[in-house]
Parts: sequence; C-alpha cells; structure tokens
Amino acid sequence: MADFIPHTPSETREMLKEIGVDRLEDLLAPYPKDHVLPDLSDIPSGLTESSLIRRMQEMASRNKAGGSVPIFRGAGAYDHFIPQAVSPLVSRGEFLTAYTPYQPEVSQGLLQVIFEYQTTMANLYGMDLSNASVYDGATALAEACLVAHRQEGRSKILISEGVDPDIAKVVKTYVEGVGCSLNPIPLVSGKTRLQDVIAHLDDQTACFVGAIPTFWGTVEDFSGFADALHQNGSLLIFHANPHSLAVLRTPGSWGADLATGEGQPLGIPLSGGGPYLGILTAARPFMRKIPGRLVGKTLDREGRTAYVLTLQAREQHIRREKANSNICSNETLLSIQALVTLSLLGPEGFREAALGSMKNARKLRSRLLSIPGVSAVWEETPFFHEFILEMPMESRELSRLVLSEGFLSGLPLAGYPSPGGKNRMLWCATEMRTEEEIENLGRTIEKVLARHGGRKS
Amino acid sequence: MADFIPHTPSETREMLKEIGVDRLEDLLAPYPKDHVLPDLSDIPSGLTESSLIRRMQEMASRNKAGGSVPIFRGAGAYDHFIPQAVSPLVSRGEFLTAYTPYQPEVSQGLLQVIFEYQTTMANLYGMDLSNASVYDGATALAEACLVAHRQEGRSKILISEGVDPDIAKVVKTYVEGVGCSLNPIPLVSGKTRLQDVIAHLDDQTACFVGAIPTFWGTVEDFSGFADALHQNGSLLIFHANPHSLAVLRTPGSWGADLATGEGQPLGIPLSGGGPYLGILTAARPFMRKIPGRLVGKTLDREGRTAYVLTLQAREQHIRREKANSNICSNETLLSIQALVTLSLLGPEGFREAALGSMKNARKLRSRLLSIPGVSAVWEETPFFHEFILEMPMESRELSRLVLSEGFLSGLPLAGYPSPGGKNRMLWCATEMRTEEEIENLGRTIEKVLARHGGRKS
Amino acid sequence: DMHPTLWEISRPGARGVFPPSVSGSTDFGVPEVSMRDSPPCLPELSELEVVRHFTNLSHLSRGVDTHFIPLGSCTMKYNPKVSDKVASLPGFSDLHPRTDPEGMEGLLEAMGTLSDLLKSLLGMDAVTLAPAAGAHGELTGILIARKYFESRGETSRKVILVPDSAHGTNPASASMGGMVVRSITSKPSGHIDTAALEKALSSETAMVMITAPSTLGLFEEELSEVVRLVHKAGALVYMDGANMNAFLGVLKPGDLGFDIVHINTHKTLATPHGGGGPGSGPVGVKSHLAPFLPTPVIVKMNHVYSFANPEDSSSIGPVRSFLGSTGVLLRALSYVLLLGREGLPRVALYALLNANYLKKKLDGVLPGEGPGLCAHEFVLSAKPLAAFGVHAGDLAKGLLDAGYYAPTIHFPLIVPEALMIEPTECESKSMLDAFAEDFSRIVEKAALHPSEILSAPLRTPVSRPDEVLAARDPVLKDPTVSSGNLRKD
Amino acid sequence: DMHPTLWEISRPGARGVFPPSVSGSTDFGVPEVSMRDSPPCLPELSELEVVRHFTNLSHLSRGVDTHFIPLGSCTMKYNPKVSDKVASLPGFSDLHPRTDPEGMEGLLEAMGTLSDLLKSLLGMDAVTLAPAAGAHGELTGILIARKYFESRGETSRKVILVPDSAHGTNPASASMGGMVVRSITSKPSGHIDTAALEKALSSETAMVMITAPSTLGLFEEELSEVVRLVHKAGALVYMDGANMNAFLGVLKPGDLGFDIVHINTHKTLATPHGGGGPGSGPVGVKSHLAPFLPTPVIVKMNHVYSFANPEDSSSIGPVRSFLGSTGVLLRALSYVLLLGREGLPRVALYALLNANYLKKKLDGVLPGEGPGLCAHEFVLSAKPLAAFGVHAGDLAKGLLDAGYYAPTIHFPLIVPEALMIEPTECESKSMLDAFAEDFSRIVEKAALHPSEILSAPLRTPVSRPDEVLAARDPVLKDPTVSSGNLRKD
Repeated sequence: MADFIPHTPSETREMLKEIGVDRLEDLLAPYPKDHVLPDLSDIPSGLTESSLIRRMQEMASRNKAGGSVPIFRGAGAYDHFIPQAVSPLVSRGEFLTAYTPYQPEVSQGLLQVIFEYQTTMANLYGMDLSNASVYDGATALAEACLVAHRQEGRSKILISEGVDPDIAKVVKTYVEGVGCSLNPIPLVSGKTRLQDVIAHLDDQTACFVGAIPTFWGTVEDFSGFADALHQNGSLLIFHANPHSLAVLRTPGSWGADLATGEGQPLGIPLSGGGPYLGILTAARPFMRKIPGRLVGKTLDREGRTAYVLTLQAREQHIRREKANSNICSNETLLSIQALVTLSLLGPEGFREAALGSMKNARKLRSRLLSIPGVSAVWEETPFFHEFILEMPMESRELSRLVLSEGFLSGLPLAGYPSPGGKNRMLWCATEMRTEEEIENLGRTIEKVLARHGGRKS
Repeated sequence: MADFIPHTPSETREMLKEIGVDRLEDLLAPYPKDHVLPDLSDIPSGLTESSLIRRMQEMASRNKAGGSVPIFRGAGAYDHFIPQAVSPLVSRGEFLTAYTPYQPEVSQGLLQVIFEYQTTMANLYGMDLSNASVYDGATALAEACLVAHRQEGRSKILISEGVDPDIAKVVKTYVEGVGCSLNPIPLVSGKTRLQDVIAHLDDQTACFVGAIPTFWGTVEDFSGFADALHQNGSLLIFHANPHSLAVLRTPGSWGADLATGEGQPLGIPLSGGGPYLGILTAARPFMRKIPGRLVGKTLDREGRTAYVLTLQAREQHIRREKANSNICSNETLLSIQALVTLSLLGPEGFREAALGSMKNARKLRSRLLSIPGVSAVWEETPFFHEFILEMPMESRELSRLVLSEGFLSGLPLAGYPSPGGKNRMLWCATEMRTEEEIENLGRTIEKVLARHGGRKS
Repeated sequence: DMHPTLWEISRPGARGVFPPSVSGSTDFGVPEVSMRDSPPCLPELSELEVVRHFTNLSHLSRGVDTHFIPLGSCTMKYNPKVSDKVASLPGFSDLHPRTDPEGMEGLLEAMGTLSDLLKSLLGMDAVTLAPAAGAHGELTGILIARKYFESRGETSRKVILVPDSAHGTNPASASMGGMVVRSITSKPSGHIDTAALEKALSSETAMVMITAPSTLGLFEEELSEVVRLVHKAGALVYMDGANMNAFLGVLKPGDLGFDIVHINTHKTLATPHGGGGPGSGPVGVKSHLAPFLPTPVIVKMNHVYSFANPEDSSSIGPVRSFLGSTGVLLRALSYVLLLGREGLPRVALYALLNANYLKKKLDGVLPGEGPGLCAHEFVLSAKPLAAFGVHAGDLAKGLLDAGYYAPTIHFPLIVPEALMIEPTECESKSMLDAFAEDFSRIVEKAALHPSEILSAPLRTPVSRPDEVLAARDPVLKDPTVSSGNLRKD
Repeated sequence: DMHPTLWEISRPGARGVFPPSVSGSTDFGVPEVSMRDSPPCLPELSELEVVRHFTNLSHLSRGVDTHFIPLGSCTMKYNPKVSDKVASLPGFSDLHPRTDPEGMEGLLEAMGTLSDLLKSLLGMDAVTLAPAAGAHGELTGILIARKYFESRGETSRKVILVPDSAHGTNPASASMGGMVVRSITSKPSGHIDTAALEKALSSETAMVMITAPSTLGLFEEELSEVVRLVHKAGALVYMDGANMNAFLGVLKPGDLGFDIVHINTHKTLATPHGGGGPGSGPVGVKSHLAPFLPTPVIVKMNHVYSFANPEDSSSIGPVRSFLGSTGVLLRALSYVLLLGREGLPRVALYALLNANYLKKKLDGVLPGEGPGLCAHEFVLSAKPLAAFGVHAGDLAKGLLDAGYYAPTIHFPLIVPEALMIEPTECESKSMLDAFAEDFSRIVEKAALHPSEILSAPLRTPVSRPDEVLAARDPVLKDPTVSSGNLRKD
C-alpha cells in the first residue's frame, strides 16, 4: 500500500510524452520480452503501515528479548547500558540517510564524526590509528590476518584458542580463499603459553592472534609475545572486546601491530546479531596496508580546517583487483553510535560500566556456585566478565528450561571443544544486571534442577 | 545520579573566586537564613538512567494501554492512525527544545511551520483564520466563549447538550469567573432544535455553542442557526472534532463566527490525556479579538519573505490585565505534530481515515446489536463514529469486566445525564480497529454476559 | 529566500502515507446537508517531500540542543532525552485518558508520586497537576483564591495587587479570573515598595501576586514583612514560580509563607518547550486552600493512588480536559527522580553560580540592576547605547550573528532597554566566557560602529522582518489556499 | 571554520551520563600487568555538550532526508521511517543473537520470510542473508563458485572474467577470494564485447561477473548470448545486482540465466546507508550452488523456520558473525511487505521513467552514453568542457552550491569525465525539472564563465579541501589526543 513514488498520473503522462513513449511498460523495451513483468503471485499484496507494524510486532513478541528477559549470556554480544541520548542523535536524518561522504563540502559533519571515531578507537586500543570501520568483529580480524599475510606473503596464521571459535571460523573462510592456514594455539587453564607460540613459529608464520579477554572470559599476560613474534618477522594481532579496554591493558601496550574488535558493546543494540561494528586499528607502519575508509584532516583552499576521505589509493574503486580489500560499505552509522555513547559516558563512566560488569559477574559466579552440583572450571585464572561453570545438567536443555522461565542463561557449551563440554556453560553479567535479577536467576535454576532431578547426563 | 551540570570542580572554584565568594552556599546569602537548604529527606536519592527506565517501565506496564488493548472508547480522545514519519520529525531537537519564536531571524523554520498549521486549521474548519493553538479543546472552547462575551459584554452562553459535558464543565469554570452563565439547550433524539435555541435568545445572549459531531456521536443539520443568532447580535460557535471535518460540513460553512476543537485526533498520541492541542479558529472580524499567538507573513529588510509573531498588541505581555487572555505557552509542538500528520495523509488519506472510522463504527454497532439484550438508543439519527447502546448490565461493571479480558469497551454512561444512563455505553471505532478485533470484542462481551447473567440492574 | 510552503510544492494527486484501508460503500447515512462539499485543502505530497520539508525547516530554528539560549525567565536548560523516552513508553503514550482507574494504575502512581515530590519541594500541602502551563496555573490559583473567599462569605475581596515588575500573565490571569487588578509601583531598586503595598491593602484585597525571585533576578528584601502584612489584611500571597529554578531544593516557597505557588515544568523541571508549548503549570497550595483545587484530584489510600472527581466538592471545577498533560508531567517526574535529593539543590546552587559569574564578567559592560549577588538571572540596561541609536533589540540581533539566541529584551518593563539574561545551571564556564566576550565585543562595537550592529543579523536567512507590515493587513495563512469560510446559508 | 572536535571542547572532570552504579571494591583479581595503566582519553563533556556537538555537526551533512542525491549506482531512494520503527521494536532490537532458537521464533520467521520473498524477486532457488554489504555478497559469491568447482574437482577453474566497466569491488572481491582476475575490454558502446569474452573463456574460467543493467545504465544487448557462451564453457555467470532497482518486480535475474546474484539492500530495498553503512548484501543462487551457501542457513520445516549450522556441510563456512545484519534486513523485509506485488514492479517502472525523463531533459547539454532508452541511470560526459578547464568534478561542485548532492563522477572509468546520474523513483517531476534546469545552467556557465564554476562551491562550510595535503602525511586522528601505543614491553 506504499511505493514512495511521488508522481501524479498527469505528471507520469507528461513525462512519458517527453520521453516519447506511450506507456510505462514501453520503457522495458530494452529488456528481454520473454521475461519482463514476471508472475509475482507468490508475493503478498502490499500492507499499510499499520498492518505492517501489527505483523512485525506480532513476530517481535515471539522473541525472548532483553527488557522482558534478563540476559546472562555474552559470548560476543553484550547487553550493555546505552544512554537514551544516543538514539535521537544517531537517527537524525542527516546522518541516517547520508551516503559515503564522497563530496567533502557537504559532508563535513559526517567526516568530522568519523575522524573523531578514529581518534577514539586508536586511543582505546592503544594503537596509532583506526580505520572508519569494517562489517563486524569477525571480519575485522579476518581482514587483519589478510594484512599480515600480504605483508610478507607468509601464509601461516597462529590463532589462540582463546579467540571465539565462531570468529575463528569466519577467519578461516576468509584466509583459506587466499591459501592461508589457521593454526590453533592451545589454551591451558584459560591462558595461551608463550612457549606454545614460539614452538609454532617458522618463516611462514604471518602472525599470531590473541584475545583480550578470551572467549572464555579469562584475562592473560602477553608479556614477551611481541618480541618473540617481531624477532621472527611475524605480526602480533589482538582481537579485543572494546568494553574490556576501559580497564584492561591495551593491544598497543602489549606491542600489537594490528588490533581488532567487535564494537557492539559500545552502545549498539543486540539486535539479533547485527548490524554491528568492526573495529580495525593499526600501528603507523600499516597505515597504507589496512583496508577500509580513512578520514584525514586537511585544509581547504581558504585555509580552513576540513576533513576528507584519504589514502583512497588503497581502495577497491581505484586499485580494483590490487586493492587492500573489496570493502566499500562499512558501518559508519554504528561507529557514530559508538562515538556518541563513549562521549556521553566519558572516561569515568566508561570505566564504571566495565567495573560494574566485573563486579556483577563475580556476584553471579558466587550465587551460581552456591547451587549444589555447580562447580568452577578454572578456580584461579583471572577473568573479566565471563566465566565457565560445570552445571549439573546438559547445558542445552538447562538453557531451554531456564529460558522458558524467563531468563537467558549462560551459553551452553555442549558441542564446543574444550574448555567447552556437555554440561558446561559460559556465563556473563554486565553492569545492567541487578542483584534482584541475579538472585531470581539463582532461584530459578534451583527450581529447574529440583524439578528435573539435576541429572548429570 | 544526574544533574546536567557541566562544571568541573576546578571550574566551580574559579567561578566562585571571580564572583568573590568562597563556597556555593555563599550564593544563598540573599535568601532567608532560616529557610535555606531545607530538609529533603522525603525525596529519594537520584536514580541512574537505567534505574529510572526500569522504574517507569514497571509503572507503564500496569496501564492497560493501546497496542496491548484494542480501544473501543472515544468520548473526546481517539486512537487514530499516526504515520511513523511523524515522531522522527517532530522530535528533532531544533523543534523540540526551542522556545517561543521571539527572535524571528533564528526561528524562521518554526514560524513557517506555525504559519502552515494556521493555514491548515483555517481551511479544515472552513474559517478565515486560526491561531497558533491553545491548551486543549476544552480551553479553546472556553476562550471562544470569552471572545463572545467580550464582543458586546453579553453574559448568557447557550450551549447544546451535544457538547461533551466534561468540556462544558471546563467552560463553566472559565466563564463563571467573569460573571457569565451557561445555559444548556436540550438534545432531542441526538439533535439540537433551532426552535429551542430561538426560545432562549435575548439581548444578553452572547452566543450559542453547537457540536460537530455531538459528544454522543450524532451529526446535526444546523441550517438556519447562523441567521437566527446573527439577527439577535449573538455569535455562532462550534466545537468540532477535526477528524470528522474530513467529511462533515465545516463550522465555517454553517456560518460560524468562531470554531474550536481538540486536535488530539490529528496524529497526537492518547498519552493518558495530554499534552493535546487546542484548535481555535475564527472569522476575519474576530482577528484582533482572539487570544493566543498568531504568525504572519511579511518581508524582511532585503524584501525576502519572512514570518513573524504578529498582532502581539492583543497579548498579555503587552496589554497585561487588558489582554484578550492570559495565554502565553501554547501547544506549538503538538500543532507541528498535527501538521506533519495531515501533510503525510493529504486530503485523500485524511478522508479515507475518516471514512474508515465511520465504516468500522457501523461494523461494531451491528456486531454489538447482534448480542441478545443489547439495544440501540437512537435508531435513525445519523452518526459519525460513535453511538450509544443500551447494554444488559451496569455499564461501569461491564467496562471493568471487559477490560480485564483485554479490551477497552465503550465509555460507561452511568452517572451521565440523559442520553446517558446506568446501562448505557458510548461506543467508538476508529479506522484502526480490525474486523478481528471487533469480532473478538463481541465474543468477549457475550462471554462476560453469559458468565455474569447479563443481569439488568 | 525562505523555503516554499507545503502548498507551493503540493502536486494535486500526489499521495503520502496510506491509512488503514477502507473499501466498499462510503454511504453511511449522513444527509448531504451535513456533509462537507469539498475536501479540505491539505497539501498533496510524497512522504519524502514531507520529510524533507520539515527536516530542512528544522535547520532554520535554534533550540537548546543547538544553541545557548540566555532568555531570562525562560530557563532554557537541557531537556534530558531519557525523559522523552519515558513519556514515549507505549504503556503511557497509548493510554486512553478515559480508561477505567483499574487500567491506569501505573499512570496514577506516577502522577501521585510527582504530586508528593512537588509538595515537598514547594513546601505546600496539596498540589494539582492539571494546569497546562504557567499562566494556566496562575488562573487556577486566582480561581482558587476567589472560591476560598466565596466559601468564607468574603465576596467583596475582588482585588488582586500586582507589582509593576510582574510578568504580564499575572494581571491578565487575575482579570480572566474576574478579579480587579491594581498595580503596585516598585521602588527604584526594583523591589516591592512595602509601604505602598501596605497602603493598598484593604478588606477588598483578595491576593497579592509576587514573582520570587523578582523579574530583576533579585530576592525581595522585605518578603517576610510583605507576607506578614498581606496575611494580616486577611488576604493571600501568591508566588509566581516562573523563577523557581533559583529556589529548587534550596528554598521552599511554603516556608516563606506563600499560600499558593505555581511552577512551570518547562522551566524548572526541564521539560521541552517545543517552540512555544507544551508546558505544564502545577499549582501548590496550603491546606486551607486544598478543598478548592480543580478536579480531578489524585488521592492516595493505603499506598495506592486513585483519582476522584467529586461532583459535590468545593472545587473550582475542572480547568481542562482529563488529568493533565501527563506526557509533560512524566518528563518532570523523570527529572526529579534522576536528580533526587542530592541533585535538586545543586540545580539552584549552580544556576546562581552561573548567573552571578556571568553578571560579574559583564560588570561594567552595561549598567546592571542590583549591586550585590543576583539569583538565577540578572538584568542589564542598554540605555547608555541609545545615544548611538542602538537599542536592546539591536544587541540581541548582534548576539544572533555571534551564534547565540538572544536574551529576553524590553522586560521587565521597569528597566529601560532591559536585557534579561539567564544562563541556567546547564551551560559551561567555557560557554559563559565565550558569551561574555562576544557580548562585550558587541557592546563595544555598538558604541564605535553603531551601523554594524544596526545592520545585524547578517548571518541568518532573513534579517529584521517588517513587523509593522505584518500587523497592518495581516497575512495569517498561505494566500494560495482558499478561504474555507463559504457561509453557505 | 569547522566546529571544534570533542577533545577541543573537553573539560577534564566533566561528566555526562552515569551508567548503572557500581560501588565498593574494584579489585577483581586481575593482575596489574594485565590492567590498563591510564584511562582511555575519551572526551569529558556534559550531556548537553554532546547533544549540541552532534546535532550541530549533523547540519553539515546532506542526506536523502534533506537533499536530492543523484549518485549513480548508489540508488539513494527514500528510506521509510516505518522500517526504522520495525527494526527498533524491543523484541527485535534487544534480542541476543545467541538466544536459543525457541526464543527467536519471530526473528527466524522474519528472516525466513525475507529469504522467500527475495528468492521470488531474484528468480533464484536459495538465498543467504548473511553478507554485510554488497561487496561482502560478491566475496560470498566468489567463494561459493570456488567451492562449487572444488566439489566437482575442477580446481583449475580460478579465473574470473570482469568487464572493464564493472564496479571496482568485482575484481577486488575476486582477488580476495583467491581467484585470478582478467579484465575484458568493453565495446565502444560500453556493452560487453561478446567476441572478446568468448575468446577469453577457457577451461580455467570459473565465472564471469556482469553488472546488469551495466554501469552505463544500459541493458546488455547480447546478454542471453553471453550467458549461453559462459555456461557452454562450463563456467558460472554472476550478476552484480547493485543496479537491481532497474529490475525490481519487472525482471528476475534468475530468468536471465544468472547462477549467482547479490543485491544491496541499501540500494534496492531502501535501507538507510548511514553515511557509508550499514548495508546488507543478500546473495541468491540457483539450486546447484545452494549446498555451498554460508552458514548459518535458515530452513523451513512444517511452516516453521529454524536455522541450521551444519558442521559437516559443503558450505563455504560463515562469512561473518551470527545470522546477518538483522536490523538492516528487517527494514528490507518491511519495504518488500509494504510494497507487495503491486508496488514492487512500480519501483522499476518509475525508476526507468525518472531516469529516461531526466536523460531527455539533459539531452544536448552534455553528450550521453547510449542513444535510446536507458535503464535506471545514465552517464554523461563532461569532456567537451575540458577545453574550458572544467571537469566533471567541477560540475559536481556547482551542483552542491545549487542545493543538491553531486552525481557519481569519474565512474564508469571507461567514459572520460563521466557523470553518472540516478534519480531513483522517489524524486518528483518538479525536482527533476529543477535539477535539469540547474544542471543546464551550470554547464552553460562552465563554458561562458569557467572561473565561476572553478570557484564553486561557495555556499558550503568549506570548499575544495586539499586532498593531496591530506594524503601526504595523513592526520587520521585528533592530534591533541596522545597516541595510545605505548608499547610497554
């Protein structure tokens, strides 16, 4: 019931006349006659706005989403505080409906915002520079590995098992295309051992990838990694949760060459998985090697400060098959969202949110460990805001039962390689969780276990 | 946990030093020492944003509001279609956080929008002009009656019983203050008879007020009213639902001198009763007599089109106790909302919405009349989208029972004067109601009546 | 030049948004005579054209979200976005105002909570949330006073005394409430002339309306004496709380002896004013006036709020439809809950800090009223510039070019060439420093190169619209749209 | 001059919004060596300062909501506000992507429905919604082709043929997918040189990537022959669907013989592009390629949608995290459902109408490519103006001053001084008439007074930023913020 076509019938007639054809369908003349105006009977009739809202609201109501369901799951996507001022700013039409800022004179607002985003991410990751974003955290890491591969043409990528195994799969999809291999470095008690990395180094090693914190929640000491890798001519890459970098040591200060992350925790709604924000930062030597847009500061012809897309010679529309990447669209709107969020929080608020996550995760852990049959996996390894517990029940079933009671439990680790396991769950609590929610979750699990016998399966 | 104060401690110190005092509290010196910094222990500690949202969401969840509850109630506030483009435009900070446009050079956007609103309302009501809005429909009508009173100093106001009795009470509050009396003209079968009006006319009659449509939903023929009143030196005023004027005859074409209405049906959320929009329109002779802001078109000193607040000599800040009214704040943001809504609908969409309301009201009426024990009150009187039915149960009890089943029924008319009554309800269906909702309502009432014996009380 | 109007870009036959569809017959039994004979002349545009029109027009207006607005007595502080979110929660925004009380428990609790908080902050015994704006609150207060005296048989008390420094709404409201207004001349200092007031008080005096702090941004030196005298004369004292931001959390009007006070939520409680409205004007009264509050009244029984609309009460009756502008009041409640007992007093303290700081920075630039500390705002006089042909309004235009909104000008009336400046607590020191510098520069230029200031503003889409032309033969609607007033019969 | 950056207005110690509060000890057992030693250098501002910063910066950017954006191949059509609303429904926006399938039934139904609709519109047998953008879809398509040939043991098929008129993403994607790219020179008319293509085809050819309609806005005359030849050579045909707006509802790529097609939802399906992204690039394939689609895959069983992530499948594996950019895809679904079978073909018909009308209006102003009907866009060449020293980019600057965004310039590369203009179906005749008039005026002026065009734009906050300076020693972040790369060890 809408097509967003502004024409009145008389305007359409005038326009057809000007073109010199009789009917709209005559404009299809260049198309193959056999195929034009195909049968669309399997597509429903158009809806009015209110029917659409009804229909989509009905679908939305069948999702168990935050707000109605307290979320104790992270594993790459997190329920963090999003200030209410974010949405009205980011959804302003001037930002929302703009294209890539090709014409700097009428895009200074957007360009300055991207420049500010780059500044923020570079500093947050402790790196020299950031690009304007890529698709998501997984593709950011994949692109970073490709930078390492192109650097010296080496094809062996060492990747810690601390990296989200699902992200590692995406990296695999990307790098196998260009003939690289992905070599896992095992995690011991939640930590990657330098000796294991060194044991894998050879003249084909392009890079090592570590995680801050690990997918399993642990926080590592990467002292010595940079030296070992650089001495071998290999790069050090970190995939880091930007929320954790409010308090954890930065990739840059561990000596990283490239660092990536999933920007979702920075004020971006969970939104069922996207659109998210791929953060890609680098040390200065890699400035011309990284993919994606870059905004630079310059002067206009009157000597006024101005911002422009720069170093475009790296990009696909100039270099074509020799480009650093095929990336064209990125996630600018989401980068604005992250920037606005961080601007509103400031350093102190951002730090408080991260500390709140750490505190709540510890409260959650204590409460869950108080349940008979629940046990810790790593007692001593430091962690950020996620941790693994051994539950007294098959984890997928427990998750389903707890969800039907109105809580999104920790991620079932059944089906995951070690430290995953049938009865294990990866729990998370962010600063958004309350004492009451944690207590109610604890009671719910107790109830569920009692009802279902807490059977070890 | 927020105070929106930007100062850093060092800035505060510098500022105090510049002023020449030591502490913030020293600035309270001019205030009576006995009373400064009073005990605020009965006010709770500040909440964070997320705690506030939680708390208010909890309260909101205890309201039975549209979306979850289909609304079959009108009686002055209506669940109409609001296009989704309205909110992002009206909530733009430039409109939302502006003050009254005293400085035209930096308020041209706002002034032009108000000018366009005035144009729309004047045309919709068939009148020569509209002001920039007053508080709500009730106060608009009260102000119109005061204009009639001031015109010749007459103090008798005739008001049709077709006018919402609750609005009549507001008018009473206003006009009694200046010594006027409100004289009801009875409704016979839902219609005001000209002969009854004429019978009440005398040299103290300031005006007659009719309703389009009546509170009870009926549509009248006001032929001859204007002549009779004008011959007596009295004014003709209508209070009209603007939604109905998409299809019903306008106040202007009935010969009205002043016409008012509640603008809520024009794209303004029900919002528990406000803020709404008071529409006040007038024939040209009353241009300098009406209250409220007026925006006029003019030229700037370069000869460019410009808009300004005009005829301010009528207003309180110039004329003080001799002003046409004390009104200062109005409902500009809501007038923008109505204008955007009507611009998006256009004449055809607006007409379709009104026809949809009429059609659904008739479907609803048929369905309800199919329930044993339900009967019509006026069989023949034409109506817009509301109508009275005699229900087989006390109306307030029926309403409560139906609400507990998830429907907002017609308004219980128990406690209202005739045509109200113990078992009567005023039903409404707008274009938003669906066949399914009407059918489900019908079944719910049947169920409720069956369970509670459909007792006539 | 300005953007074309909606009708100038309208294209007959164009469609925007489609409402829920209607089909079939459209004969619904309403006789022809009562039907409209031609559709209303609404603009015909695509959705995109409408979106562009309003988006682009928005760029031609300044709000708190874009600029510093030093409009004295208007308290243009930051409007928290979280408050907008609260008001738009579907449980509130989609609630029908005539829902049975069982279906509006949450709203009633919200409104009851706000009433209770305002009672405490105002130091009053009862509050009504009904009035739609400050001036509406004033009218409500006047009607309450009137009804109070009627209930006591003192029907001759019809006189309201109003200092000449008061907001124009005060006398207008009193007059609308059927009272007789007498103006009291202020002292040269701008304070109430207590002696003159005392002389004016009589058995006909119903009420004295006082703006506190005064429109000069000063606290009345002799307020307690004034209150004593008025009460002694058997009359009531009303506080115009437009300037309540100066007292919030640090001084309760009730403690000062006021019988009635109204506040403006769009000033003190940070609700957005939307280019002129909505507002909301809650009124607080002492217990002897509580029975006269407008209906409906929110009552609390056993910790549960409900509302009463007693037919036989002594109430002045309703002053508007329904419960109040709840969408505005929810924002006010959000603001109070966010700040809490710690944050609320900081509002007044920092409002005073900013005003006094800016006053100090502008010391010597133009003469000001009151030598000592001001409250939340202060008044300067541009009179010295009259010699150069430059007036307060011209300085305002200069400030527009410098990237600000203007101060309130020519008010209060008792100060010639007044510029009333209110920075609020929300502006930073950097902003105030920049403003002071720009202001000083403009005043300096006004003396040295008056023609430059007289030609301001130059950086706005229009400059100095002709107000006389506008008022001579007013064009109040788009002339391309026909008058609808056909007056058929 | 530009607005100061966030750090230039930052005031150490200032606070904006407070997160949920944390209290008590903050020693959580993480050793010092793994902790950050100084907080990140975020700006320190009040909430109002942040709101003002971004609101005022927004005024310095043009979007579809404010201006006509004739950027060829970018299809900047109206982005319905209702689609934004749908994506922001809490049941969608607050949904954790790793929720158990039982808890995401609604989202799965939405995504499944969109897949089914796209299958029909594309005439393909299977669709993946995973790719995050058009180029990402291309890469996905390349990897699918690669895997397909691997599964058939044809591992020597590594060559991708790309016409030289193609988008730069095509060769870049092919290269990223580990394939060898060969460029095919177009005919002078801009069409594919079928003979040259035939010659290039070999047993090493994996795929030919064709943009349809072409980047000249033309439908390939010999497309069916091209498809026949490629298939005959045992290779696949890929359609770059960036220009799918020209086909929507009137022509299904599958019917033309394409094996793989990607579309860009921010072009064809009206999802907002947000200044560069997000996008989404669904890919449709014929049944023989369906097994190779990326994981996770949405499956429908007994009318219920669920998703599968088969470990042992022939899939290329995941190309991103989670299911896809569902927030974008929900908007795409909303658009398709709003338009329905009646509205969808109108999109292409009116896109063609607008492009052909504007092309006709500009006939003779500058030389164009293709004498007859164009599809949804057309290309002009500013080459005749080179004699006056005026280039395509200069005309673009003139258009900025006239109140438009600029066309795509210098693309396609095969046309010298190209200006690629795409009006979309959403612009009105009045807008196109105005644009044609302004465009003609600018071209005329370029010949008569070239210096005026060379000095454009004059009405923008900056003019012709120095790109060489920017690239020489790039400043990619605010220099007032320290480099964080401390490289401690």
